[in-house]
Amino acid sequence: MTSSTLTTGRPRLRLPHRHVPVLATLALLLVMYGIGVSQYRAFSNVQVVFNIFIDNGFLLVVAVGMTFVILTGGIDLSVGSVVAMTAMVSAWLLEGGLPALPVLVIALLIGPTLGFLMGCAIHFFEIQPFIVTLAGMFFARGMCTFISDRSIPITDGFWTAMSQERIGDPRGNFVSISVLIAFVVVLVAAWVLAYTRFGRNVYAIGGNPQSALLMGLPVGRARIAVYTISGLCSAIGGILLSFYTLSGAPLIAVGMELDVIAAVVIGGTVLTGGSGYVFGTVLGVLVLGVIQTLITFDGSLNSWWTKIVIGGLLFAFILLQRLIGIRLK
Amino acid sequence: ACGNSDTGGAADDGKITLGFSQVGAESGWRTANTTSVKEAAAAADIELKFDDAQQKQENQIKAIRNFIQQKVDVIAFSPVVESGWDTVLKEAKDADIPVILTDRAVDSADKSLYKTFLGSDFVKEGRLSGEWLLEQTKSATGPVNIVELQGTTGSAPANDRKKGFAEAIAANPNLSIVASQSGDFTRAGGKQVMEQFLKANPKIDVLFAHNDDMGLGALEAITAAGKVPGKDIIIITIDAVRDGMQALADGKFNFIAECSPLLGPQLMDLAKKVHAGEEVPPRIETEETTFTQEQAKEALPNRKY
Amino acid sequence: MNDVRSRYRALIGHRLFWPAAVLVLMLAANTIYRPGFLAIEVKDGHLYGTPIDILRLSAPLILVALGMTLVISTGGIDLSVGSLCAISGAVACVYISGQSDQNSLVTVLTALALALGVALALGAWNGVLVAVIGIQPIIATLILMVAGRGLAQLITEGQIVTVNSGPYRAIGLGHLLTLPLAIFIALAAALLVAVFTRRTALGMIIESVGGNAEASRLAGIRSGRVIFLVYVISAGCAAVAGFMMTANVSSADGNAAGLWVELDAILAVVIGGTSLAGGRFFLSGTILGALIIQTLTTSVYAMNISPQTALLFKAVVVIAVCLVQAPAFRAKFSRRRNTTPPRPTAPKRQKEQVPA
Amino acid sequence: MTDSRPVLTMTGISKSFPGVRALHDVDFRLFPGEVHALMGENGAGKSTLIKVLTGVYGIDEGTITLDGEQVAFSGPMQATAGGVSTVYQEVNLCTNLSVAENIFIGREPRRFGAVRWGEVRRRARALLARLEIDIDVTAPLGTYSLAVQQMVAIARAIDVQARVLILDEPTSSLDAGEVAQLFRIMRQLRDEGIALLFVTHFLDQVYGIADRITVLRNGRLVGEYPTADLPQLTLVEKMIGKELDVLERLEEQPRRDVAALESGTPFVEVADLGRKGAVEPFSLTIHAGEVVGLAGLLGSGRTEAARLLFGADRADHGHTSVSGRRAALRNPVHAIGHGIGFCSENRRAEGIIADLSVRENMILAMQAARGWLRPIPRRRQDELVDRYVKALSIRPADPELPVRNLSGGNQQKVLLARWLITEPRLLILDEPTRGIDIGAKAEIQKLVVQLSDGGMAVLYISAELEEVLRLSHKVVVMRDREMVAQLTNDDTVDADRVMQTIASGSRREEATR
Ligand SMILES: Nc1ncnc2c1ncn2[C@@H]1O[C@H](COP(=O)(O)OP(=O)(O)OP(=O)(O)O)[C@@H](O)[C@H]1O
Ligand SMILES: Nc1ncnc2c1ncn2[C@@H]1O[C@H](COP(=O)(O)OP(=O)(O)OP(=O)(O)O)[C@@H](O)[C@H]1O
Ligand SMILES: [Mg+2]
Ligand SMILES: [Mg+2]
Repeated sequence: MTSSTLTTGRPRLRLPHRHVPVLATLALLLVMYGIGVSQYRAFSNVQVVFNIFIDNGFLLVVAVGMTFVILTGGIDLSVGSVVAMTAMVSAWLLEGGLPALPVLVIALLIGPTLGFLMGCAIHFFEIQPFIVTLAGMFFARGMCTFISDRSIPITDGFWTAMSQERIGDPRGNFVSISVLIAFVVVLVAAWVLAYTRFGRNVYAIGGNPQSALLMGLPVGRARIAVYTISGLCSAIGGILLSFYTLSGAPLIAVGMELDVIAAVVIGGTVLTGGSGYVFGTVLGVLVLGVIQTLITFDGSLNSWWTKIVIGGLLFAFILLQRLIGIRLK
Repeated sequence: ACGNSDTGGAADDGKITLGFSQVGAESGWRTANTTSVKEAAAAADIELKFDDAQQKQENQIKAIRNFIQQKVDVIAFSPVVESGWDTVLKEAKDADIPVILTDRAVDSADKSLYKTFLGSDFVKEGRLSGEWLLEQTKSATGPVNIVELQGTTGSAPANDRKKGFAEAIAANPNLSIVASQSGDFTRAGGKQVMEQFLKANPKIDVLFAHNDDMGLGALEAITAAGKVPGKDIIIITIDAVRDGMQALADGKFNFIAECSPLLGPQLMDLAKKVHAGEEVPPRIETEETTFTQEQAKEALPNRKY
Repeated sequence: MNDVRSRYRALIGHRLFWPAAVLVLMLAANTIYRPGFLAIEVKDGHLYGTPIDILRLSAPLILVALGMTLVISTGGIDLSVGSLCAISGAVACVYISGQSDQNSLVTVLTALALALGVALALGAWNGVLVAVIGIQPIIATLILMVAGRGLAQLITEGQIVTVNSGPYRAIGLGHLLTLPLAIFIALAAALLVAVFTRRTALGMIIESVGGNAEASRLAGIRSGRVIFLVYVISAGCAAVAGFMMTANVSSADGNAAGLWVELDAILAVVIGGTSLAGGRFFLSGTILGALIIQTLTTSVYAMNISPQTALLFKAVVVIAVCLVQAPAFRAKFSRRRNTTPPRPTAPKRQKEQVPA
Repeated sequence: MTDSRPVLTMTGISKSFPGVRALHDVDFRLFPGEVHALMGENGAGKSTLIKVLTGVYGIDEGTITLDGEQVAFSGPMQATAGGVSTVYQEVNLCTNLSVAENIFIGREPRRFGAVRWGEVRRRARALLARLEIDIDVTAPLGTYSLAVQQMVAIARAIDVQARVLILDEPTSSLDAGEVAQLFRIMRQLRDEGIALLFVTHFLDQVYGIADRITVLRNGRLVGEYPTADLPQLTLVEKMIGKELDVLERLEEQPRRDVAALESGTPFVEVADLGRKGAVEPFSLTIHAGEVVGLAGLLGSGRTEAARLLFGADRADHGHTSVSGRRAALRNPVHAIGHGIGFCSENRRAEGIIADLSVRENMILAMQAARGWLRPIPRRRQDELVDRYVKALSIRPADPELPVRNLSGGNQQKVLLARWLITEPRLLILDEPTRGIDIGAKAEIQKLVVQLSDGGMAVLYISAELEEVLRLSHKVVVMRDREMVAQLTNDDTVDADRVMQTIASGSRREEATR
């Protein structure tokens, strides 16, 4: 897991306070999954779980980046657009005949660059992250439609291979390569947050930026870095999305930033910063995935009822999470 | 929100299960489309698994994956965008589940990934609109200034209708589009854009709106500018939803090219055929027509949506 | 001489100077592009012209942003306003369209009361989630943002509900003293909120809760009630905005009404100088912010900027407004101009607050 | 004692904030192996001088030389790297991180880039042991009291291999034992040749440890003196700029007649009030016009007891009566309604609203009590604020300034004014004189006496035993979150006796440990 195990000195019987939100989330997630299994026949298939990962791999990666940002007390609204822009640029370059490797490199550079610039604006000019990243969101979305106002299919061999390669067991259950990439990102992020100075600075800044500054921590550098990381994660997410859909579409991932923020917060990270874990974010993404799967399996909901039920499940989940959190504390 | 436990799976009772992934409920047209599919499924005794993707391709892909898991007999969906379906369609194919596209096409090179595409021809709708205008302005000597209210940027209907219309009016050099801007398929959008069109262009002869709603929104703007819709400005729209037909019958619109959402019965027929392994044509157009003001007055009483 | 300079300083230093300057700049750019942009003529006894359009169209945004200002001032955020606009509009329109006499004033007033009631109840729901249960505002209101759209569509059954009601239409399109009624409604709401917060102690108490919730609690403020109240106010503002939006096109569209208005409202609030972290709020700034955003939208249409570039354009303007407003940016900028003797120090860092 | 070459020289330093000239042409020298006290009233510019040195603020004019080289630190990070280690006024740590991490963050021991958490914890324990603190270093810092946090901040600072160690009012929240411990370590560091800059408002501490003294007044340098050459009274005169006799007058305050006070029904009667994990149930009566002092070691639960009484935390045991009638003080609103005010010791987190102006901060409690629908007329506000700005000599005397721009001590005065304005019948003062200069401290003590003479009851918490004894009619001693004794403050009670009461417990604790 993450640093959770590390700062706990002596073995203690009572639940450490800071793990309560994450544990509550985990428990509720299992309950929700259980409900699905008991209600819908095919729900218990292993592949259903795998599909949740396959379908949310890119979301997971982006959410990991967002976790860094939110841990510092910031927010990044540009992620959805950057994801779309990365997919769009890749598709466009591939369409133009560029080979896969340079396309990957370019696509993976754009996001962090934008993130870096946003981080600089936030740090040096002290403009609120919400606004800077909102402008970033407009910019990236604008670039998408600027490149093309219709979706561009990807036929490149590498992309198709990444998209359609199945890694699975003999019984036919499989995951995509994207899932593995997402897991690597999660592990690296968890390690960085728990074990590196940079990671700890992120928590410190989220706890109290002024104190962090007075404690002599490189606040500016760390702050710029988290937006760069978020940009990088969005770029990776964008690549994964382009594997996933084998195309770049200008209006894809609209509103994704809200899903991502929701996932991070449901995972127990506090929006004011300073506390939370990557593992929680993984759970948050899974919660959203399971809600969606439940609704599809049900298959009887009207369009508007879908929205109402998503809202309702979200509410029930957050309410329970909160109540359990209070009780355990 | 939980259903009965025996949903999903090709039940042995011989009833066909159809998984249908809808784009969303973003317009009255779409809602009518959904209703049509649901009603037709009930009438045809087909078990429908309906999923609303809320205008997100990701959600549609997820839904299709889940349909595959549930082993439905046929999958049908209205793709949000054209590209990006190969992977999941391949999975469906591997699971031996036939796929029917409705309303919008996909651009897969591998045509074997789906059985057929049932839907309107947006280019044709644009072309029919343009041709009607050509006919009306045959005698015009001076230039005819057209403004165009486009649909959501990048969406297939917007692109195709624009294309069809432009192709048709190219025949007469007098006809020119002086301004074209996206009104997002909504009334509010149509109105706001039209207000600016009216201020920037002193002489507007024709308004071509990619759907009824934008046209309806523009009506208000035109009236506010002291002009009479349908007379001072010829208005052409697409869709023929009830409010649009009403405006047409009232003489505020001049021409509507129909784009019918009532695909349900045709879809159920196809689903049965495909499930039975019958061959179906790869492209099936919905039955559609066009309306002038007189035709609208006749048709209005028995419009279903 | 010195007096002139100090007055100039005071002007430049004023909170609203830079946003106002950006607004003027945008209007100027539009006028250069199309000389008739600012022209106003009289048509049917009403004033008619793009500036009037901007004012009328910004009215709903002003309303939503006013409520949002208070919410943000407490350190919260209300994402549900767009959905609330849709719901209130839908309730009003569905009620009116179901009546035999749509033009009756009683019908319309009943519809408005009903819709307002629903919106306030939903605002109270938000308030309870945030203030009583203690859910983070962004998530608490996200619930209603998602579910609320569904509710609005449920009410309209996914259709666009058209009303033919003169009195209702008037909310969006009516005129008073040659100007659109909507402007007066927004103005009245702004005055009301201003009086409500600044003539009473509510404003200070909101700012105090947003500035330091625990300290406020210990000073005897029932912060829960205050927070609850601002969400209700925000919902009320959104409801009236919803009436305007739907009246403007005489129809309720559960899906499109108020879509993304929450982002614009937040943007307006921030452009107006209120910090998202909570604390001090500025209503006049918010109104200016809303005008800037609507002018931006209208400019995009007026200049016939393609949707592709429209967003890029928006990004540039947003950044520009915020940059010129940012003290840090201005400090860097002005230091370069002032040629005081060079100092051996590293760049000045007047960090926000490092209490002694 | 000192080398001839100063390790740090600051010359001609000036620094302005919008509207305030915080420093004006100040010179300062610091020699290796000395403890140098920086003295001055609240707002004299002490903290600013320190922040200018470490680069938190840029300087307007002047130069800084460290070890003969001109430096201009861009921030604390560079300053630390340059050998200047600082504990800033008010605890500036991250309460969300663990104690151990707060000590080592930024310089954690690592292996292959990964932080060695075991090592961090081990070293943190060792370091705190040196300060004689035994706490769970893995618990978040925020779970400990301000005093513990202060010690952690000091631990962080002394762990660095620094040439210059700056301590800005480190002792303000420490009790005598802790201070002694700190001084032991300071002397040790001094003997190792480190230069220490020390800010405090406690004169006896200055004379206990400082080798030299630099005095600031109103942002200007008054002078630099060897401690031995500067009698206490002269020092105070130099700080204040005028001769001061308040102090003496206060010393001569006659003890008041306790018996007379305690005759009627008590204003507040606490019966077995307690909260699990915070304070064991305690009973207490406070009469109108009575000053009750709460004495105890740090973490003994004084703050917790006060919070329970005020309803800031909810009691799970016992009850309170006000004026003889049962009163449910479940939250501050109730308590305020019954005429109780509470001035928190943690002014940054629980006191000031940094965004709001001095005026708004002052009238906040009164306004809250009236409800938002009945705003206090502006004229009345100005009157009230004016009165207390004058009475407490708050500087700068501009009520429209955001309170964040005030120096620490002045912020404390604003808080005090907030409660005085409400004219409470019982005022709970938790460390009201912490971080307050000697003149103002005397003023506040005088105020307390005045208020109680006027019939107000005061619950007075202070780390300074003398202060508590000087003011109180009754001294309540707490130890280990438990009320252990109530002493009527007559001639038999003095600091020693209270210390003994406290200590007897401590000794027992040591025995059992
Ligand atoms: N960030 C700031 N912005 C504006 N003014 C400030 C700021 N920080 C300090 N000041 C002002 O500078 C002056 C000096 O303050 P400083 O904090 O140095 O005093 P101090 O000597 O440390 O007082 P105390 O003993 O109360 O801590 C005060 O008048 C204060 O109001
Ligand atoms: N040495 C310690 N070990 C563990 N916890 C401590 C210690 N000192 C203080 N605490 C914490 O402080 C709390 C009690 O402190 P409180 O602030 O009530 O005491 P106080 O007498 O007001 O002391 P202070 O002088 O710090 O204000 C306890 O809940 C405990 O968590
Ligand atoms: Mg100070
Ligand atoms: Mg205390």
